[in-house]
Amino acid sequence: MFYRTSGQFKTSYTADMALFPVRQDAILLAIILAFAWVILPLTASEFAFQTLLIPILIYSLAAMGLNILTGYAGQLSLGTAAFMGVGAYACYKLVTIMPWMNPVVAILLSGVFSAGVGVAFGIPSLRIKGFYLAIATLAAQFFLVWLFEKWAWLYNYNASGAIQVPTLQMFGVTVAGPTASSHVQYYVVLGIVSLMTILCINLTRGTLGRTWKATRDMDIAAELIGINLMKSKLTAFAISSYIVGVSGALFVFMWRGAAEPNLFDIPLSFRILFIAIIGGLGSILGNYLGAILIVGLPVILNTLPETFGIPISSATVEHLNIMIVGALIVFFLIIEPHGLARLWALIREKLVIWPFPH
Amino acid sequence: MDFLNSLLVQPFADMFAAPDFLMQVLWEGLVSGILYALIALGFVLIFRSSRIFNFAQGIMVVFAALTLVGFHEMGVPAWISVILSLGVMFVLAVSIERVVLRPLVGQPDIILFMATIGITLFLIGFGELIFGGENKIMITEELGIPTGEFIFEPFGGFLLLEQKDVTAVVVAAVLVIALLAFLNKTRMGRAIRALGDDHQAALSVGISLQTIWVLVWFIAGIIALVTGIAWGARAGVSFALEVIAYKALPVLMLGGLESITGAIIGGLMIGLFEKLFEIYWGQPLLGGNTETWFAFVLALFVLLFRPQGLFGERIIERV
Amino acid sequence: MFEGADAVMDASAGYVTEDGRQIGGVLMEMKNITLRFGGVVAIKDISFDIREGEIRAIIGPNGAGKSSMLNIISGFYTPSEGSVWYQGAPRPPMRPYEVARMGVARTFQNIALFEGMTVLDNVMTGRLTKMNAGIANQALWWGKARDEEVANREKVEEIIDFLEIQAIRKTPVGRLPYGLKKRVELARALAAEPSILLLDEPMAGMNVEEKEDMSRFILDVNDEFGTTIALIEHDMGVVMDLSDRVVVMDYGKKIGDGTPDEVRNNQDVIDAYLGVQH
Amino acid sequence: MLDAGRTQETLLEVNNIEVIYNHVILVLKGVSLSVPKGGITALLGGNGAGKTTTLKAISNLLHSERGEVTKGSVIYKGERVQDLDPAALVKKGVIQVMEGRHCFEHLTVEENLMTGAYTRHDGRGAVDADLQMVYDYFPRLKERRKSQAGYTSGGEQQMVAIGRALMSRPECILLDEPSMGLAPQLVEQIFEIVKSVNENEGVSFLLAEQNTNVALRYAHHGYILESGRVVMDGSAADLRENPDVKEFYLGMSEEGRKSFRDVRSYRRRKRWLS
Amino acid sequence: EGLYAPNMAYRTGPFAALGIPLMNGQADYMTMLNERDGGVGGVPVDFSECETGYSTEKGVECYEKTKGTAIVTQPWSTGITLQVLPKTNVDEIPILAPGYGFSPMSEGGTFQWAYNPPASYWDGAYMIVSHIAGGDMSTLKGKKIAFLHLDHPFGKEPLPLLEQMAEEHGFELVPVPVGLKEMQNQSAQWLQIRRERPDNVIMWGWGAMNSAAIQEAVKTRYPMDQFYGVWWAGHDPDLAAVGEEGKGYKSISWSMPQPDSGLMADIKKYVIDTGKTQTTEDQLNSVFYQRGLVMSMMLAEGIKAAQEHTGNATIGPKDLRWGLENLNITDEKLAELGMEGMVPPFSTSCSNHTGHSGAWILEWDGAKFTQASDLLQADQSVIKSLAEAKAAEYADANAPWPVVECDS
Ligand SMILES: Nc1ncnc2c1ncn2[C@@H]1O[C@H](COP(=O)(O)OP(=O)(O)OP(=O)(O)O)[C@@H](O)[C@H]1O
Ligand SMILES: Nc1ncnc2c1ncn2[C@@H]1O[C@H](COP(=O)(O)OP(=O)(O)OP(=O)(O)O)[C@@H](O)[C@H]1O
Ligand SMILES: [Mg+2]
Ligand SMILES: [Mg+2]
Repeated sequence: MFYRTSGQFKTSYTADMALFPVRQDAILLAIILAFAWVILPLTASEFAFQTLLIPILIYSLAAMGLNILTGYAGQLSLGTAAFMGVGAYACYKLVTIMPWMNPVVAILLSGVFSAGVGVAFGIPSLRIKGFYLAIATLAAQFFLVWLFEKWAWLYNYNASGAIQVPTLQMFGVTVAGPTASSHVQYYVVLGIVSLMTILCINLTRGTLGRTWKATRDMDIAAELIGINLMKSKLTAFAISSYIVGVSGALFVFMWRGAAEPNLFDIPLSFRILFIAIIGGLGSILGNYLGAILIVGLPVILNTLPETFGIPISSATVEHLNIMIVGALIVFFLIIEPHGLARLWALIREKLVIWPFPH
Repeated sequence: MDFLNSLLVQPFADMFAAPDFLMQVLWEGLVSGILYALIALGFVLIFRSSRIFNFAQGIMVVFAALTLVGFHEMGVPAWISVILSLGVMFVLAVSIERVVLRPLVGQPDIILFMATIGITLFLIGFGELIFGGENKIMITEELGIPTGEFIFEPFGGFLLLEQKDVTAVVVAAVLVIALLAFLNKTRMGRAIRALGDDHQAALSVGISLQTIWVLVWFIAGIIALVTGIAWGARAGVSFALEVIAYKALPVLMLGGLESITGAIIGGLMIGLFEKLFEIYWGQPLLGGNTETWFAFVLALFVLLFRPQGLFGERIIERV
Repeated sequence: MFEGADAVMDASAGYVTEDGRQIGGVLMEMKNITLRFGGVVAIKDISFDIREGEIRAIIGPNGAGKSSMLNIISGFYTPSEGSVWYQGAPRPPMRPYEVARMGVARTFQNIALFEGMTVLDNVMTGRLTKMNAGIANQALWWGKARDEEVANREKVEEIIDFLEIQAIRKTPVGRLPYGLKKRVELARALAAEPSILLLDEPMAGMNVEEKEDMSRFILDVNDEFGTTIALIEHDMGVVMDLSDRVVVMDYGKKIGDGTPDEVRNNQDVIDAYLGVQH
Repeated sequence: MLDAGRTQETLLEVNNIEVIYNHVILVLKGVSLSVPKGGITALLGGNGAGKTTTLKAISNLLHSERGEVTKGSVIYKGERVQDLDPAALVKKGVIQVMEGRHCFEHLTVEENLMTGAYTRHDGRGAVDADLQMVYDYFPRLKERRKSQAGYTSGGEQQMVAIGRALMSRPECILLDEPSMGLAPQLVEQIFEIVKSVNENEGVSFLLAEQNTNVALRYAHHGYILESGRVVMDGSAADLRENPDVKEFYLGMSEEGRKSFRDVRSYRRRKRWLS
Repeated sequence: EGLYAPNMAYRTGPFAALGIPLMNGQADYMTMLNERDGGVGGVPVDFSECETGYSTEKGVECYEKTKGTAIVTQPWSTGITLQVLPKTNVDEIPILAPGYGFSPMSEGGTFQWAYNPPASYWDGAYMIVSHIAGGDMSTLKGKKIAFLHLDHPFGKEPLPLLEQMAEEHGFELVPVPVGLKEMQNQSAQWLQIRRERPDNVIMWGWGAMNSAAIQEAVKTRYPMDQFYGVWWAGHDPDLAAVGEEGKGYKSISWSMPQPDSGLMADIKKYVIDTGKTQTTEDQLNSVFYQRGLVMSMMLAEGIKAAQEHTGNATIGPKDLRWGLENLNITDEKLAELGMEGMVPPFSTSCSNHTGHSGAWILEWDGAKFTQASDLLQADQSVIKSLAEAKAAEYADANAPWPVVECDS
């Protein structure tokens, strides 16, 4: 009933192509935005910022980048974390070489570097397909992490081989470094992530999005109807890596504060892949849902034994956590292989015709 | 000039200068190659029968080895432990088929791939819960695996082959021949290959998915146990072993995802080349540790020329 | 709304069909095409032409090399020998997408729609060659990108109306029955406003009623937009009724070429393909 | 053309089955039919009528497509077979040849045929004899026995699929659109083979076809399916004379065969749909 | 509620093998105090664990979760230490990183909140080199020393010092990195060692890397008595796996198991026999378990000092900071605690957050580790100047970084 769409007619193609043709969706979004921009920052605790809000946003962004490549353009990548690393190291070099640079500009710029690296590693996708390509992306994963380790210039010859985020200011407010407040960092992240989301929505529903989806669904046919596969795949690699790179810069500069090379190793790649897949490949909304689940779940699981006063050692909790996360991944895949976003779409379809079953 | 020299001349000069050392390098490469190949075999078998890219193969190796050692620690004689571990691997195969594969029949490849990552996580948590995280020692001697060494002195140098490595090589060879015979000559083998091509059609001719999958995962479990023993004898058994399983991936890429022969030859090539590269180029020129990526890059280059790997099935692209 | 190829034609050529349509000069010509796959010779030294505005059928037994011929025309296969002449000049080797951009559109023997997209999006992909707004424009949904989107959407809606698939516009194609999928594929091909349309068994797996619908669409396209059509089909009724000229292939060789009547009475064709006289 | 000499014993009976896909899409809305022993029964109907679904409901292949039979029963030789798995049904003698051929691309032609004998346990000799029989029916396959099925032509693949089914020594073959995409001559040839297998080996056929013309020439009995319901049934000869069948399924008008060039006119609605 | 002193443990993941005995020792010491004395100064210590699996990310999560109520952060990994180091300045919470972390943390003026007693990695590296030299650094000239290390912040820690020493004393340093993924597959590294034929190998290893390295060394026939490990590479089970063949292997250690000490008697009485532990019997006298006891002792003594200083039994993180900065572990104190010989005496101050206790060389005799040297000391003049330089560099790179002048 709340979701009834009858009576909402479109009289032009422009109206039909609006972002939210259904009024209720727009209202729902407005509520969520109000929460994200106003209510949460007012109510959330420091712990919530650091372990839930900021990481969820950053992981969503990374997953969105991966989703462009894997969900929209159909090129399975297992090397996301390495491209995040490129973004993070690029940002580090930018702000240490040019300390006067506006940190947000530096973060947005650092994506350009990972886009470049992404294109270079995307070239094999023109020949290699499917799982072969997926494994090939691991070449990027392992090579880049090795490079972060070996190329001392990248971390300014620090003895420890790790990068440490310096204190950065923007318009007199500290946005990065140990003294930055979580509120400020949250708003910076939210701003960038919101912006990227809008751009991604537009890209994926337009010409480029259709090019990618065609490439994904059947690349031979796509080429035969006039799509330049090379351009399609490489733009996907570029844009995806750009977003992933920006998320990597945010990851280190707006959240972690420091990073060592193996932070960008394969477990991170897999975590982002989980988010994208559990959320739903080929969906923008799914990245958020997936991130909420994958980031939020362990945090909640960790607090459960305490809240219920179950005497259980933290190691056992961790073991159980890993097991539960593994089992839940399988569980969600079985429930809805197309992810949480599709689950939401189904619910929405039901709501539209509610109270009728068909 | 100097650089070119150290890139193109010096390594070969080094090889000639110390042929015994070169032989040792080749042997070490060969042995690790065989061990990568063993992990890859498990992948190949499952991929062939179901187009499932089984990421859990690596953790199955660890799990199998831990089970074996775990039983032995409980006082069970070594060979009985082996049998019990096989039993555990069978139960694992049945459960995976029941709980994971059956409900996911017919889903896209990537979904099944993800599911195997889910299985991986589950097994890591479960394994650590039961066996703890300590590094365990493989019961090599108890299993009657020779632990001595063969020492040769070629060109007046020194070459040492460990007997357990030699055993691993022999076992791997036997395993591959047996698998090849099984897949190509038997009814079940043919059914496994048929299933890999087309589930629906296989069902329609009366091949039972369930039986085959349990069988295949069980064989993969056996391979995992063998691999676990071989690796464990070299490096001990712990969850850190899991990362070695990544090495099976470039092997698969190079050899071709569905080829048993490919897995072996790919494994040997990767083992040899990465060791040679690391010793003669990586360490002197690049600061070492190139083994983390060299195999992948090598496989990538080969794939640029043969997108289905050296022995993979030709990708049939028609419209 | 569609213009045919506007290139200068061989003026001397051209003929008038039984039902009085004027057929133009040679639009595309296969010259001594041979195609090998490893040891298999799929096509052996075949030459024929396609004239502007005609409906040209290619028939032959299974495995004769018909689809391969279509694949050569659309650039998916490169002939081992021989060449394709387009508008009076040999076509240099090019990628399939470049061929498509030259005005060659096609449908596929085993439906090759983009299953994850809606009908509307599928048809819109047919117009991708006509859209060229920059990435920044698209990301902001602004200016040229937006205008283009609206303009092309209008074109696509015309085609959707024409093929009578309005009702399923927003349905993901994966859910459609076979017959409709074939129609959507045709819509996608038409959306490119091709000068030559290649149809690979457009009516396979259809019942008579649906074949009748499809025939109507093919004739209308040819009629109203003057689009040249090359067609592979196994239903002899359809082929004989629709086409102006027919090429017959068998085991990679050409065994007949002519009007439907000529072909129907050709003994080689009857032996190799038709079996009984149709 | 119902053969007078044939037994009228019922081999397979479908009673009022209903099939739902994905828990929501109702596709078969009560289909009943029976296949006599030793007969060729045709299941006709347009696209999406539910022919394939009916066959899969019988052979229990719906599960892997997220479909299920929610009502009715399938009886084979007097026994309910709905709850068997496909393999058990093959053992009992019912095998399906799927729409679109579905060969095992990477297996050779001969290996494809051998998979058909998967459920058999009557020894190498018998299987080899049947292989020989299949090669006798399809000499073309013998020539191509060593090539990968993925590289054979459409007609050859259809032959492989039928031959593979024969290898299981079935009593009843469910044949889904054998003519799709095949050259006319091959269509005839395949139907001839169906006919001789039926006559020589006594195998019963239930065949789903769009090519009504050919199907009714070879079948003994026919059912016409529209939108998940049987709308008409009868002996093949009767059906061929029925004016509606003539118009809608055979493409004939009163004056004989219509030309496809002349169909741009308004069409009569099917009487049973109004 | 008591004093909340959480420990970021790792009983899971690839390094669990090392973590478990250490964390058992730490936990048992606190349990013993709680049982025997009702805590420290009468206040029970809540020593709950937060599992990190040695993942930096989880570590940061633990830090964020506990920092509101905890009096100390025990990050238990060099990676986590580096990560939380800047945050502790803001959150004003002391880091206690016994025997690990960033060596320049000894500069208390720069790293006001970080403590790594009783010895830093640089101390360890220096002492190993001086043991190799037999006390006379000039004998090192022309020698070749391979430095087998984990390719990770932890493994790279001693490199600046070793490089400086190599230059100064004229020996050749060959760094041999082991990637995290190659830990269990070190044949390439050992082939390199075989090719280079170093006079000594110093190992900076962690977790599964150590046992693999020791096995490879045995296989390559590397003379065991020329093979040295950092204190984390002296784990009994790693050596037990090779038994006799490992004879002669040495590890530097700032702790020494003392099976017959008074402390062990109390531990047995209050913790083991009451079953309030995860420790297994065979762990009790291992190097790592007893080192865990020492670590917790340092924390407990820090708390005690703070309590005495403030006069309050319940203290906050700032008080504990004072306590850790004024540790004074003398021989008498150790005797009083029943820990004679378990750790060398040391004391901390503002300018010396490490204590530089010195260490012993332990040697594997085929069945167990035995003490093989007198107490060694690192030359603080060398280490201090390097630490000052690196600390300044760090403060510079992370400007604005609060730095104070130390009076003591
Ligand atoms: N990519 C390929 N690799 C190898 N052989 C091929 C390839 N494509 C086609 N062939 C072979 O070329 C021959 C001609 O095939 P083609 O698909 O053109 O036949 P067709 O005339 O379209 O048949 P049908 O009517 O069954 O569609 C066949 O023998 C086929 O096996
Ligand atoms: N797996 C599925 N999920 C959902 N709907 C399905 C599925 N398979 C078939 N359908 C729907 O069921 C209906 C009947 O399909 P079926 O394949 O049985 O038709 P058919 O008579 O065999 O048609 P055709 O001649 O095209 O093969 C169609 O509308 C189809 O869209
Ligand atoms: Mg064809
Ligand atoms: Mg069908």
